[in-house]
Amino acid sequence: MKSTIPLVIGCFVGWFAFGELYVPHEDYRWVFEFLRDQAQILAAMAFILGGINVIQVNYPKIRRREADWQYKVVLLVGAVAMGTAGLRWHALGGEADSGSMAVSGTAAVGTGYATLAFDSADRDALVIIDGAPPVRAWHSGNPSDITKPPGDQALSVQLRPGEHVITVRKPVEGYAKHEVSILVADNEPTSAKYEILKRWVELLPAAAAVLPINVAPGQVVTVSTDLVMYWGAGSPHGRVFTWMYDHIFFPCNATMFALLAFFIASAAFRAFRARNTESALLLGAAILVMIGLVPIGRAMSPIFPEIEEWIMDTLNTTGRRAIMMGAALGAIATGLRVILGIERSHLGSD
Amino acid sequence: MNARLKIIVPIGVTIGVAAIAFLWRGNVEPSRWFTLEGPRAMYVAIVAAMAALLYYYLFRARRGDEIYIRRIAGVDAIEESVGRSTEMGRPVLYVTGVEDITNIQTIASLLVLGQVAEMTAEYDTELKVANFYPITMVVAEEIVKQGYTNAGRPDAHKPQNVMFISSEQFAFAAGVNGIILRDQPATNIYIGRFFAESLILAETGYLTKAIQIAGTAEITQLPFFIAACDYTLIGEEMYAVSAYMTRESRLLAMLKSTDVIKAFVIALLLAGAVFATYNHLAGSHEPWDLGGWLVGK
Amino acid sequence: MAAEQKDWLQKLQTFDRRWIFLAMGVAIIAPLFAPLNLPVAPSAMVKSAYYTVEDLKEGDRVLLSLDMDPASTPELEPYYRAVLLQLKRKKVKIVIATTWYAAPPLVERWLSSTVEGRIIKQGDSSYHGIPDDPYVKNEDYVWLGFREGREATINGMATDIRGTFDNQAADGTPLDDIEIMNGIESLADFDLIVMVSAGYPGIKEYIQQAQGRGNLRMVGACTAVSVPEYTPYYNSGQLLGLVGGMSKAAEYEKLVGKIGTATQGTDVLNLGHVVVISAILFGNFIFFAGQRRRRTLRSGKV
Amino acid sequence: MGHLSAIDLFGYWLGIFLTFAILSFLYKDNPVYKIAEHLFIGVSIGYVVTLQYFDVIKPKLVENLAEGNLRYLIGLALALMLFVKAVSKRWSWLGRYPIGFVVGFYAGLQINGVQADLTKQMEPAMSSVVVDKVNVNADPAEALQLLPGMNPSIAKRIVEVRAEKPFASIDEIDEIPGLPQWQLDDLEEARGAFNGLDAQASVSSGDTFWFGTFAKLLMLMGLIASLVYFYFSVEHKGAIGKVSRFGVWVLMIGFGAAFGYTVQGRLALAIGRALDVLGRDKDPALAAQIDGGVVAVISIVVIVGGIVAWELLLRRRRESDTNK
Repeated sequence: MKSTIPLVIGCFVGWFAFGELYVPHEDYRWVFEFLRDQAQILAAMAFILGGINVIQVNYPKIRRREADWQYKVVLLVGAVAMGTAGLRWHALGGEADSGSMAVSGTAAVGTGYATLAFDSADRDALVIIDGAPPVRAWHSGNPSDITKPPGDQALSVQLRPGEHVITVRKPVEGYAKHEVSILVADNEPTSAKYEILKRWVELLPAAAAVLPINVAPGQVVTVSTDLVMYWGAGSPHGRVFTWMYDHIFFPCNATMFALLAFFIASAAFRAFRARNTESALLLGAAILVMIGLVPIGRAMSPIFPEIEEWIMDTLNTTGRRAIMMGAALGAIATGLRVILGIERSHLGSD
Repeated sequence: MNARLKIIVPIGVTIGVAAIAFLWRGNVEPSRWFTLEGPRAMYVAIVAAMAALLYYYLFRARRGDEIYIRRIAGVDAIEESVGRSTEMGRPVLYVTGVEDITNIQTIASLLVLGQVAEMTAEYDTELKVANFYPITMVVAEEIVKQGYTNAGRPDAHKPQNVMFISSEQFAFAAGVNGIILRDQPATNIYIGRFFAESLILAETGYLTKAIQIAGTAEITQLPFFIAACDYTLIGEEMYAVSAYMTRESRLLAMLKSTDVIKAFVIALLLAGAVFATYNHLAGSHEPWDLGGWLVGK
Repeated sequence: MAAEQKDWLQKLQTFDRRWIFLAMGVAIIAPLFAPLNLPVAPSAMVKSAYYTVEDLKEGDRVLLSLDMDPASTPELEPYYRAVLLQLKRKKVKIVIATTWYAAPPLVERWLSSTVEGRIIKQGDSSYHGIPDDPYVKNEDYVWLGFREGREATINGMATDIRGTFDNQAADGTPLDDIEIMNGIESLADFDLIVMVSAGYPGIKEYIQQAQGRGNLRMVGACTAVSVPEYTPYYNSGQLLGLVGGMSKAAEYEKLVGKIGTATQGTDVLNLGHVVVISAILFGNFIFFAGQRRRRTLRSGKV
Repeated sequence: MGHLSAIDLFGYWLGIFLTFAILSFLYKDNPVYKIAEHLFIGVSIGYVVTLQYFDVIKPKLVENLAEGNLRYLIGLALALMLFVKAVSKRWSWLGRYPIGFVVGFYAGLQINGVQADLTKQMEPAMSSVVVDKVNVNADPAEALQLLPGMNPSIAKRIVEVRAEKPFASIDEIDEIPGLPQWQLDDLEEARGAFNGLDAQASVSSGDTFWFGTFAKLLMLMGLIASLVYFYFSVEHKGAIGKVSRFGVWVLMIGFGAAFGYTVQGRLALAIGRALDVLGRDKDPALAAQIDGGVVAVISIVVIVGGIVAWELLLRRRRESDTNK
């Protein structure tokens, strides 16, 4: 009873899934997709069990101070940190520098316009003026000049009289953006009258309205800000999450993958030995294909790439075909064993 | 059952089903509730023939007829290596591949795991199972428990030895590497679907002088397993292993029925090639396009 | 004498594989600092890809689809840079899109450095061709951004590219206001489609979803592993050129005349293959030497 | 780029350090590698759990339930049964329901999935063994462009040229007027009596492409022999043994080729890693700030120092153990 009902359920949904190819009716599809959703939900919920399992396996080792327990702490801390970063708590990134705006009027940089300067630790920020294509904060204003050494200059852009919206954001997602509206007064070249109405950081995009500050021509407005990282996952991607992904997960992942280049060489050394006809064929084909694939082989003789192509087209295709066909038959039989209810070892016996 | 019948029945079943499918093609009007368009007729034929053969051989096996299965090198190796692990007092590591339970190779791997668990329970050797997906872990845990129960030692089963490592390919590889290096299993068994991590695992296993047995139907990874492991179950052999190991009637029946279909496939391939060559030499007229029929042209 | 001989063979038989790791490490690092510039001879598929782009005229419009993620950059970025230089120096207008969700951060970084900037830096002595000029957003190029839906997105682009991208570029500019999008309703209106594709969805899906609707001109680049899968499309003429993997990208760089990371990388590939082949030969040498020794010992005993 | 913020700069450095920490595994298992390994695994677990939540659980379960689609309680109930298994021995049999459901469902689905492998692989093998040469004077452009050295534009040109004056011999193929020089060069390079243009193309119909025929025959026999290798019901002795041996050979050559083929891709990944560390794939200004080369050297020094210290420590501990 305890295993018969699950067996029946398994057979039933198994045949139902099998029938999906033969019944085009949309009601059938609907049920099928619903069942597939449930299976996916189940698999996803199992990740919670997976998490519990990781703790069950590692925590006792830490508690009992088994060998290498320190590393298990690293593992658990890494998992918890990444998992928490994945939560969408945007504001928890901390109230960093909210950004500021200073206007200096002494230097008569020019007449008829004010000058926008930028000063911030976040010099790799983009400055968007009135929705125009962003200028990089470190830019001298010439968009083609991308090799300019860092720290050389600050942004300096002319602002004509009128109202301008200045947005500062990071070129990568996951940061708050800083936005301000600047009103450059008309024709008051010598006036030192200015007012900072509000400094303001927008934590969530498209939040409150932008408040303007007044600047007179000839003055320099300096926008200065440290852009706050968003915390969490999702879109917009939390920066803490992406930071951990970019600088821990990605390099480790890529390096593990890169280890293969080394292991291939050592496997070739110790395993590709012509012990018998089979292994001789294996290594012979491997060498021919390897020579044919690199330019050096082509440079030696154009026959190598041709041999490589021929082996790939004929013998490799044949072997591939045989394995796919055999494996397909094995897989059909294994699948049938399950959905015919012949196989029940995954369901226990009592 | 007399000898002649033993041959006639499976052949009759296969050819009969194939003939029905052949006659059916195009004759079933596709409706909203049922369609045999394209290659579906052929698919149904294969599944129907396989199911019929399964039951036929199951019936014969239960009657006590002897069913012959040839040796598969990797299978004996599994038993030997579990014995060796016992002697050395080191655990056996079983990796179920990096695919979810959605893949039939994973399901096949889990079925083999059942036999391995039974074996380790009998030998009283520790069995560690590394899983890529939690759902696989849950099923693997149930299967291992069942294996220990079958061996009469349910108390020896340690649930925490069936582990979820990580669902990220190379993090998983790193985790399994860690187990290989630090728990020093004397036997590593990799059965299921594998990708690029295959060589990382197998080369690390080589470092610890473990006996390594691999099985996959993943063509791109087979060369790496063949190079780096002691035994490799190639493609279909992986599905056949559990049958050979237990010699249980239901599994032998499965092997037999796939073999009958395989023989039929070989015959079909030959016939198709002969017909096509004949057509080619005789000009363009095509009385029998078997290949086209298969894919539902 | 015999004892001495035994020593070297025994030493070899217990050869530490870490020496091979070291050899491989050197093979990977050294060419990056001291390029060997081994000969690169462009193959037919690469030449075909190059000359298809070369056939474009100033002002022609090209769709550049970057369907990839950071993991595939070593194999695909060199081609992207080379083909972009080629397009820019021909002053071709470029429309850029992607169907991979992992692509936009990468692509946006590339846009500001390679499209809006110069690929050929001033004073670059290694390049002798026509230099490229910075492109201006929404005037010389458009970045459409990413849309979810995989082949459905490509299908949408094949029928109604404006609708698929909600009638606006990634920065929100309405497509109607962008001159180079004038008259472009679907993929068929482009003079060429250039695909940089790391897998699914990619070249195959473009061909399946779009090629059938009109005789589109398409060239593409893919990773080395995908070459067997895509070669049939070149053979059948659906794809006018295919640049598969790093070594082919190096061939493309040679044709374009700008040496980049693929050429450096191909040095590594050459050396790496030599290391692997030497490892096989060396392993077999040890193996056969050992066998011969055993045989002579045995015959000596008898 | 301008100044990277400290946290991002530190991030790049950390990435480079972790790269070498993992590479140190090539020397041997060591504490530095272990730290990197455990950190990586931990972060990856956090990562996949987060993704599962946002990709599956939230859109499929949470949002559906919030909208009142109560049928999604089935998924939740199945999941809860799975959890019971983890906490209670007595009720753990409840876990078999979800297992039966999920294994059964995917087993059924996969049968359809692999069917196509079988028939799609059978079809091309069932074509004619005898392969004819392509007739450049008659066959359509689609057939011509498959020839070595050809491409669609050459094929189109050939069709145009032959309409005016048919080719008298294959030698004329690399002198077709109106083709750019590089294509003519390609055509000339593709000539060859064995498997090249001369072997595969002719100016009349019905000639046999012998090498192609041989390859076709080899493929068919190889395929059948390999399938015989997977035949379990008979002992592989005598004639069947020989056939299955031949099948194994074909498989082995195929595997060797696949091995050789994959090497390039794997090497490219290692190269990518090296380029990334050295900053060659980055904006020069950004690369200059990160200064990957220097950081790499520092990382290597730190890691080597760490490993040496660890080995000395181990040795001392071992010595003191033996002294005791």
